[in-house]
Order: sequence, then C-alpha cells, then structure tokens
Amino acid sequence: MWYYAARRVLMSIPIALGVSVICYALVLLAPGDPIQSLLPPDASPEDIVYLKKLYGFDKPIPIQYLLWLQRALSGDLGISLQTNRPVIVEVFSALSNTFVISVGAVLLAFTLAFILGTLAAYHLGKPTDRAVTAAAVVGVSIPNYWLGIVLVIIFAVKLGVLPATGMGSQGSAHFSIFEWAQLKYAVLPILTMALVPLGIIMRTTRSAVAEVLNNDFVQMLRAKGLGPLAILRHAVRNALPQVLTVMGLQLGYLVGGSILVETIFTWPGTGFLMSKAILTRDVPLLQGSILVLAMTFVTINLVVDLLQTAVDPRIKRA
Amino acid sequence: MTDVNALLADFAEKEASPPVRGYWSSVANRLRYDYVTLFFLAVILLIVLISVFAPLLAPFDPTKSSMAYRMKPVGFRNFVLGTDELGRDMLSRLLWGGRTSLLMGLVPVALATFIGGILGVLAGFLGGWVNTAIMRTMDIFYAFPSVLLAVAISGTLGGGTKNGMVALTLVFIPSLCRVAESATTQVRGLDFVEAARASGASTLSIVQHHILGNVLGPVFIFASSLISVSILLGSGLSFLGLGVEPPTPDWGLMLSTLRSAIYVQPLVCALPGVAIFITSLSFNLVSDGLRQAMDVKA
Amino acid sequence: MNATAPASAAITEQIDERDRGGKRQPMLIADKLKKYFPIRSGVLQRQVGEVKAVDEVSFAVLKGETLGIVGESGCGKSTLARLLMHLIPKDSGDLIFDGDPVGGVRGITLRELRRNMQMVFQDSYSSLNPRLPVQDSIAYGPRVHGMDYKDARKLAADLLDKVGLRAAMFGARYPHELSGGQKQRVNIARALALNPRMLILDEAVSALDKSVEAQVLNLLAHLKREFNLTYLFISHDLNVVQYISDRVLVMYLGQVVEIGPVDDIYNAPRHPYSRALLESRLSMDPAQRVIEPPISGDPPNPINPPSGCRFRTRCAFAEDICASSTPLLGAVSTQNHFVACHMASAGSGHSKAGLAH
Amino acid sequence: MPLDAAVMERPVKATVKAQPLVDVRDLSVKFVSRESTNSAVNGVTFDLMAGEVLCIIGESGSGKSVTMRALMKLLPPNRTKISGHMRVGAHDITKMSESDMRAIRGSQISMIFQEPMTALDPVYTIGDQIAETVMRHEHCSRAEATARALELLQLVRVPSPERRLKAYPHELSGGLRQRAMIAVALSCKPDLLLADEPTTALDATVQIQVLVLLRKLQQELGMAMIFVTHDLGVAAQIADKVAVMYAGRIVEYGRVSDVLMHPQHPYTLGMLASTVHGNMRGQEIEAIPGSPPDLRRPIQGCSFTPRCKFAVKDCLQASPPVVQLDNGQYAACIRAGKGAMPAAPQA
Repeated sequence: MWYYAARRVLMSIPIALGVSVICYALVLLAPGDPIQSLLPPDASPEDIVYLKKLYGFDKPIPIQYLLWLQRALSGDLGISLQTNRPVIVEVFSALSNTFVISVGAVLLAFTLAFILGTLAAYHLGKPTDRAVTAAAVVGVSIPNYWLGIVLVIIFAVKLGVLPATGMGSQGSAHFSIFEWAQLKYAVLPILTMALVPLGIIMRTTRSAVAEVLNNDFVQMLRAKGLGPLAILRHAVRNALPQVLTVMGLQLGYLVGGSILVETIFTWPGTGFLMSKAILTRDVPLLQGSILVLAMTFVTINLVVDLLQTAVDPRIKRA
Repeated sequence: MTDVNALLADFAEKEASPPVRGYWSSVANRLRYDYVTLFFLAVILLIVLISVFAPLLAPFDPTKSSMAYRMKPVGFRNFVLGTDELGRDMLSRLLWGGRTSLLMGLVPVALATFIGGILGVLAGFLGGWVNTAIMRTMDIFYAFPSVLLAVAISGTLGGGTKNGMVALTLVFIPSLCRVAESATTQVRGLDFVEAARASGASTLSIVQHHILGNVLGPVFIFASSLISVSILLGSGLSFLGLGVEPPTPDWGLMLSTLRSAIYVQPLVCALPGVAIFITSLSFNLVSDGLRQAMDVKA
Repeated sequence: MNATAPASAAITEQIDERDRGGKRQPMLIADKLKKYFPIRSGVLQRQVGEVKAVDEVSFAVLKGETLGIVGESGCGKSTLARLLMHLIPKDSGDLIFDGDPVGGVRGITLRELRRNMQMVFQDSYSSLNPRLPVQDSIAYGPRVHGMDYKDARKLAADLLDKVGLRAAMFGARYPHELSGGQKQRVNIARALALNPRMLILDEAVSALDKSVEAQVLNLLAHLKREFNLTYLFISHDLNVVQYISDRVLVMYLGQVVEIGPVDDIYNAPRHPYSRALLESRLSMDPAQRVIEPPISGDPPNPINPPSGCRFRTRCAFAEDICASSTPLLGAVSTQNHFVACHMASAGSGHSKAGLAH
Repeated sequence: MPLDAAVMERPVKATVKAQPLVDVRDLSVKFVSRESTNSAVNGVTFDLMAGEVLCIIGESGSGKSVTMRALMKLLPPNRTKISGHMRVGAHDITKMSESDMRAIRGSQISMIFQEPMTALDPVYTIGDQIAETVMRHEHCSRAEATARALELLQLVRVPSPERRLKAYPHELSGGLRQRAMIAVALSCKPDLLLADEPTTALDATVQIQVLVLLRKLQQELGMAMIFVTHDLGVAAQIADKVAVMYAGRIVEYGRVSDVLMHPQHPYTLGMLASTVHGNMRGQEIEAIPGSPPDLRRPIQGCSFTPRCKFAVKDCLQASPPVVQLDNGQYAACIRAGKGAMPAAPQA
C-alpha cells in the first residue's frame, strides 16, 4: 500500500507540471503583447525595459517558462495590476474565504446526498427512489447562479431574514463561523453551492449502491439471515470507493468552480477575485488564481485517491 | 411417430423465433413506451422551433430599448412578460435568447465528441505509447475543474461567443476522450475482436466494423448528458460577461444585467433562469431516457 | 448427420490439394514456445516476477488428427492457443505449419497462417459482435480476404446450413437472439468461413448444457470428415477430451507433463499429475464413489512456480531430486508416449526411477 | 464454546420419526413482468428426510435453482408469484413473514452458491463474514464469534486457518474460497443445506475434494442437503435421492442408483446418453435433439414431447401421469414402468 501511495504521489508531479504549463500558456494565448498585459497602461518606457529584463521576455519561451516556474515555486506569482499587492497574498486570503463556503457546502451536500442516494437504491423503483431521482435531476439542471438570485429574492428581498450579499462588517480577516451574525452571510452561498454536488452525489450513490445490491453476494447475505440494515452496511462499504471518487471531484469543483456563486453573493473568495480580474484584465492575478486553484484540485484528488486505497482492500497493496 | 416429431419440431422452431431486430431499432422501440422522455423530447423540439422562428414569433424588436417602459411587471400593456432594465420586451428577448443557449449547448459538445472520440478510440485501440501520450495529456486538462478551465480559457482569450465555444470544447474533450478510450479498451479485449484479428483483418477494418459500432453507444450517451452541462456553463460564461456581447439577447447575459433590478421586479428577473432551467432539464431527462433505452446487453 | 464413418482416423486417406509438406509432415509443429507475463510492482513499477504462462512447450499436431490438450485453470492452455494464433506475441520459440516456418524469410506469412488455421472461442457473450447479424459475422473473414459481398453472404448461408442452422431463419438474427448452442454453431461456421485446414477449439463446448454439448460434439466430428480438418481441442473436461482426441497432451503450470495416444494415457498414465487428474473424474455409477480425493490443494499460482518439477508440491512421490532438477520429456515404453517425470527416467536419481507402475 | 458442544446443546427438534424434514407440495413459481409471464417452476412436489442428500438435476432454465431460492424465500417478492406448500422442519415456509424467515435463514437453512468469488463480499475478511452470521443468530460477542470462525475453518480443512481468517476473498484460491463459503453456511449448524452448483466453477482435482468434504460434513453433522447440479457424475458421487427437472417440472424422482442406472423417463435417458464418459470414441453421441421449450408460453401436454424419440399423439393431450414404481421411484411419463425403455448405458 505504501508503494502504491508513493507511486501515486510521484505520478501527480508530471500532472502538476502540465498544469503549470497550461497556466503559463494562458498568458501567451491572451491577445496582445504579454508585457502590455502585465503592466498598467500608464507605465513608462523605462519600466517596460526593466520588466522585460526582469521577467526574461527577451529569452526563448521555454526559458521564460522555467524562469516563471522558478519564481512561482518560490511563491512569487507577480504583482496584481489593480491592488499592487503580491498575487500570492491576494489569492491565499481569498482562498480561506472560499474554503468557508465550499467546505460548508460539502458537508451539507455529502451527508444529505449519501443518505438519500442510499435510501433510493434500497427502494429502487419505488416512490422514494423516484422522488430522489427527480430531485437529483432538478439539482443538476438548475443554473446555480440563477438559484442564488431566487434565494436572494425569497430570503433577502421578500422575507428579509438573511443578508443578500457580502461577508458582513467584519470582513474576511476575522470571520468566524461560530457567530450567527457572521455565519448568516454564508448561509445562502452555501445552500446555492451545495445544490449541484447534491444532485450528482445522490445519483452516484444511488447507482453505486444499487449496483452492489445486484451482486451475488447480497443473495448470500440474505441467505445468512441478515436484515436490511446489515445488508445496506455491506452495500455502502462496497460502494464507498466509487462514491468517494466522485465526492473528491465535487469538492475540487466547489473550490475551483465557485466563481459564479461568489460573484452573485459578492463573497470575497477566489472566484470573486477571478471575476474581478477578468473584468479589469488583471492577467497576473487571473493566472495566479488559476494556478493556485488547479494545484488545490490536484492535491484534493491525490488525497482522495490515497483515501480510496485505504478503504478498498481489492486494490493491490503490493 | 417421426411425422409427429418433425411437425412438432418445425412448430417449436417457428414459435420460438423472436422478431429479428437490430440494436438501434430495439432502442427506438423501448423509447416509444418511455413517455417522460418522449414528452421532454417534444419540449426540446419546441425550444428549437421557437429559436429558429424567433424573428417571426417575437412581438417586438429584442434590442429596441425605451426609457419610458423600463422594468415593467409581467402583463404590463402589450409586454406579456414585462420589460427589462432598458425597457426592452422580455418575451421577445427570451424567444431570441434561446438561439445562443442552444448553440452553446450543442456546438461544443458536437466538436468535442468528434475530437475526443477520435483521440479516445485511437488511444484505446493502439494502446502502448500512443495511449500513454494521449491519456496523460488529457489527465492534465482533467486536473482543472471544468468551470475554472472554461473561465480561464475564455477569460484570457477574451469574451465573445466564438471564444466561449472554443473554451467549452476544450473543457469537454478530455472527459469524452476518457469515455471513448475506456469503451474501446473494453471492446478490444473481447473475443469477437480477437476472432476478427484471427481472420487476418487490418486494424482499420476492425475499428470500422467491430469497434466503432460498440463504442459509439456509450460515447453518444455520455455526450448527450454533456449538452445540459454545456448550456449551463455557456450561460454561466455570459453571466460573467465572457460570452455573448450586449445587446444580443442571451439568457445568461439577461440574468446578469437584470440582477441589479431584483428589488424592483423580482419575477421578471427570474424569467431567463427559468428558460435555462427548462432547457437544461429537458436535455438531462432525454439523456437519461436514452441511457436507459440503450443500456441493454444486446 | 449419420454415424457411418468413425469420427477420427489418424491420418486421412483423402487427397488435399492444399497439402504442401506431404502426408507425413505434421500439420503444425510448436517448438519451445515461451510466453512469460511480467509482474510489475513497487514505486517505479520494476519487474518483480513473471507468470510463466507457457514455458518451452513443444509438440506436433499430425494431419487429420485431433490433439486434445487438458489441464486445470491457470495451466496456460488458453495462452497457448492465443500464441499459436499469434493473437499475443511469443517471447521465443518457433512455429512450423505444414513444413513452412511461420513468419520466416522462406516461410508462410501470418496472413496465410491465419487463413489455414482458425480458432473457436468459448461461448460467451463476447464471442460474437452484438451489433452484427450473425451472417455478417461469418461473412466478415472472407470479405477481409477480398471476396465480394454477395459471394460472402452466400458462403455464410451455406455454412449456417452446414452447422445445422437454417440460414433463412437464423442468418439475419443478432447474437442475443440465439441460445448458447446456436451461438457456438455460428462461431464454428465463422471459423470455417476461410476454408481452414486446422481448427483450434478453445473450451468450445465447456459452457454448454450436456444435451447441447453432445449435439456440438457430433457436429464437430461430422465437419472434420466433411472438410478434412485437423483439430487442436483444448478443454478441462477429461471425458470430452477422451471422446474426441486421438492423442492427448497434459499441461501443468505452463509445461507439458505428458503426451501420447489417448488410450495409453487414459489406461496407463505415467505422470502422477495425469493419474490424479484421471482419478478425479466422477463415475456415473453411484456404487463407485470416490472416498478419498486423489490429490489435495489447488493448483499453485503460476507466478514464480516451484523449482525443479512444478508438480512436486502436490506430488506424493516427491523427493529431493524433484526440487533440484527439472524432469525432461522422455519416451516411455510405448511409441509416441512421452512423460516428464523423474520416476519414468532410469538413472534420474529418484528412488522409484525405472520401476513399472 | 467448542463446536461439538454447540451441536450437542442444540434443542432436539420436535419432529416425529417418520416425518420428512422438507416437504414441498405442488410448488409453482412464476416471474411476472410487463411483457410476459415466465412459469419457471410448475407444480414441483418432493420430500426429504433429515440427514439425506437430494440432488436436483437439470439443465439451465429447468427451474432447479429457482426451486431452491423459493424454499428460502430469496426471490424478489414483487416480481414473483409463488403458490403451493413448503415446509421445513416445523416451519411453514409459505406462510412465514420476512422477519421470521430471516431468523431461520443461515441458522436452520443455509445456502452455498456456485461462484464463491462473487458470493463472498469482497471488502470484508473471511473471518468477519463467518463471525457475522454467528453473531446474528447466536447473539454472542465478536471474540466468541471469531473463535467459532476459526473452528469452522478447521472443520472445512482450510490449511493455516489463523492466517486465512484475516484474508480477503480475492487473496484465496478458488478451492479455499469455496471452503470458506461452506464454513459461512455451516456456522450455525443448519438442519438443511442448500447447495447451488457449488463445484461447477472448480477444477476437476478441486471439485472432487469439495464433494468428498461436503459428503463427510453432511454425514458428521447429520444435516439434510439439497444439491443442485447439471452434472450426472456429481449426482452419482454425492446424492441419496435424485430429482430430474425439465421445464419447471420434476420428471423423474427416486434413489440415485435407481434413477441413474434404470431411468424411467426419456429425458433422463437422453441426458445419460448425451453425457460423454468412458470409451465412447468414434461413436456418434445420442444427443437429445432441439432445445428446451420457452417457458413464457403455456405448454399443453408433456413439455418434452417435441424432443422425445418415444413421443406419440397422446403425449400432447394432457400432462403425463406420475407413475410410481415399487422402489419409490416415480416418473412423469405415460411409458414409465412399462419396461419398454432400452437398457441404461453402462457407466
């Protein structure tokens, strides 16, 4: 098992490198001179020459990439054009805010989806199953940026019980989920975000558990005299690796794909940061956030994979 | 005794013979009794027709604004569904807006199916280093959450429908490639492919006669499930200002520009979302129905 | 089908214009065929071992005979079949078809070999393309070799009739509309479509019900006569192998342990494994029940098999010599009967060597 | 608690001496779907004394496995219609509720399956899977249950059982997996063991080991066994009584020696003739022509008629009568017992 884990960690290195190449290539893809996109429009010619040298733009592209990679590895992702602060500082402070709502959404969606999906699989074809399946289809079909708006209309505009946008007066530095006064700002974003993974994980759990329940060994379990709960325990344990994979992917999607929800609720996370960066064409900031988010995603997948080998004895431990 | 026997045997043979039916016609037959799928297929057809004939159906010019009739409620005078923040007729804009949404839903998926499918079948059938090269490259793209990759590409390329489609196509290629690859690898190991090789057939002929027919099904099912994702992502890009350029009517963009008006006319603001939801739901349910109809060991 | 002629004659009297090497030239000679599958493990996926699936296997199949290959799961018999068909590459060894080396400068091409030698797979859901009507599956081979569509269809219809399926009724059907026995008939028709001289039958009747198995076995005997075929019949069923074979080859963990005429082996097996295998057969008479199993344990894993004689771990007669040296196939008293056991080779150092059993 | 003590302590069942342990009367099972009704079992009647082994012989689709699953009520209730009477010991299976059934499954009636690889849960260890049954029915602690599991592995002759307790199914060879499954089934000393082709997937040298072991255990523990197989040789090896099934009916029943050596039904005769054995080389096998009937269509008369070489017009009129012979053997054929059948082939 340790061999496998070590191998899996090694295998993610080329992927991480590939991700960095794509992130770097994004700047080259951007229309116009890369230097122009790195500089405020009012930069002086001296600044341009200085920057060209500093960033190695006079060198061939592969060398430029290596230089960029070297800087990125040492934590230098450039300077934001808008705030003039280091990109890395901006991204990481936003990332902690993103984690607040995505982890909240994860906990909500995963528990609910796992229970409902298992229930549906056990009652395959019965009303419970139909209701869960219908809910899941609605969940994956609803545009969550629209759902956010609808929730705001209901809870903020009509009922006035929850704040519509923002993160409250405390801001991100002192945000605490233990105080309702602050937590209430996160409620609607979390609900909105939880919907899509809820639908997807419900579907996955349902089909995975139903598939396990179709296996021959379930007949054997019944022949042993086990009741429904004990059989479900076996089914869930068997379906777990598959469900875990999808959960990992969804967690990654939440962290990396929060841009729409954060934009609606002006929640100061990475998504909101990116949306601002796009509007202001702040390329270093955009590139930096994408890089950090993609790397987070790679790391989450790695962790989930390792977890999976721990729960599935069928995976070779050699 | 023998004549009784022969008679009976002949009778049994005739009775036992099922109607001869190919795979696709049996799929169609199963679909015929799936009323949910049929209903939503009709909905999709309706949406397509509306989009095609929007110029004829729309009561007003969707881009003509009027300061006097800004943010009117549903049912205000001739504006059946009210007006938007620039006083344009909502109904007309909704009818026109389906065009880009459908385009954003179908074109990237079709392109990605074509490109990803070819890459996947190649990787799966040839195996070895070709497989490694293709699939590891796909893994890298797979290492981005889809929304992030779409935003990253269209964010750097700049907005516009064309760039949006390029971005979505790139987002979908890796997953389609994976599906095609695993289906091909699975089929390649089956005995009938071995038998075809044993008869001395060329690679191209085997792929054409034995692989494609068995791989197209799963790829097609998966691709159909991506249409709804593509519609949602496409509208999402427009919502972020990365898709369609104003004043072209588009559901995502409308949702975004109406956002400031939720305190004034909440119902009107929610309308474009309803349109996106119905479209995406219909595609999802039809895809599910297709999957069920095609998911038979036959 | 009528039961006039005996199912098998050692060497056929018919004249076959496809014959190149002469009547006495074996149809197929396998010489030291070897296939190891590497086992990789560890961080860098280094090779840590290998499955010795087929290890230096040599034998000959005579023209017009049926050679039966028996052995338990994991003994390498299916790998051997795929090696012979060149469906997987061999590590080493040679193949000679009717006097011509396969793939050599002077020999016959792979394409020619495949036209002359075809394979019937075990009936399973995967043996026929589910998206093709069975007549197209049969016609596919001839089409590949350049026959036009109409002729190939006609040939397919003829072959369906030959294997006992009325072409008009079954030709247009898809595999899922056929029973196991019918599918296996189609598989046989497909193998015959290229007019081969030799068929490799890999567990071709194993998945069938007994009454259907009997029908297919009769069909095979009938076709062998009609098309002047040579069979290599692979099975784990000792009764079926005895019924159909002229000579029998016993495999254990990738190696040949005994080969000889069917009656010699079934009446007087010389290898302890052959004996155990035969004693494991079940009698149809309830009065002759087996009280003590002839052998204990499962066949070991073919990964890194035991040293020396691979059977020694389950053999009641194992001695030190069996661990230290590998017994070679050697002739025993009767003609054409070879066995790889130290007990059968005088002077091997085994205490029972040279003794008659 | 040592295993033998557990056997001894078991309360003696209140069964009258002559009463059979299993009594099945006129059992029918129909699978109902939207498109069709499949009559898998059509009026099966048999009984079995305690400590006896009954082999049900039949080809695929003959209804032999369905009969066994009906006896344990393992068929999906919403898609199956079961009629007739089934009694095991003091339990009237037909009338029992699902929760009462659960209490006797695995304790009084156990079952082993064809494929141990798929019949054992791949993510639990062998030890856990045995202990689970013991804990379910005897309400003992995990430690006690694990101790029992170890004894059971010894009972089924698994070498180095301590190590095997902690092994997962995929880490065992085919023969050991089947032994592990037998251990699970025997864990609560059942009165009746149902075996669904448990040796079909095994190699010849392993099959005979498992058959000998099962016969030994059955005799040592005094349990009754219903053993489903398609292989006449397996029946000859293990059975006391034999029931031959065709198209959902028992067409012949009797002592194993009587049925296999002196068959009364043309189907049994055909099965014997088409099973290759001994030196039959060079002879045409007397195969039964055609294929089994489609059970989705109603069958009038004897269902074997289309394939029967003795068929006459009367065979199509009505279901053939069950003809009982003096030796307890019976067959559902109008010719049975009339002595017109050719002699059985020599084994």
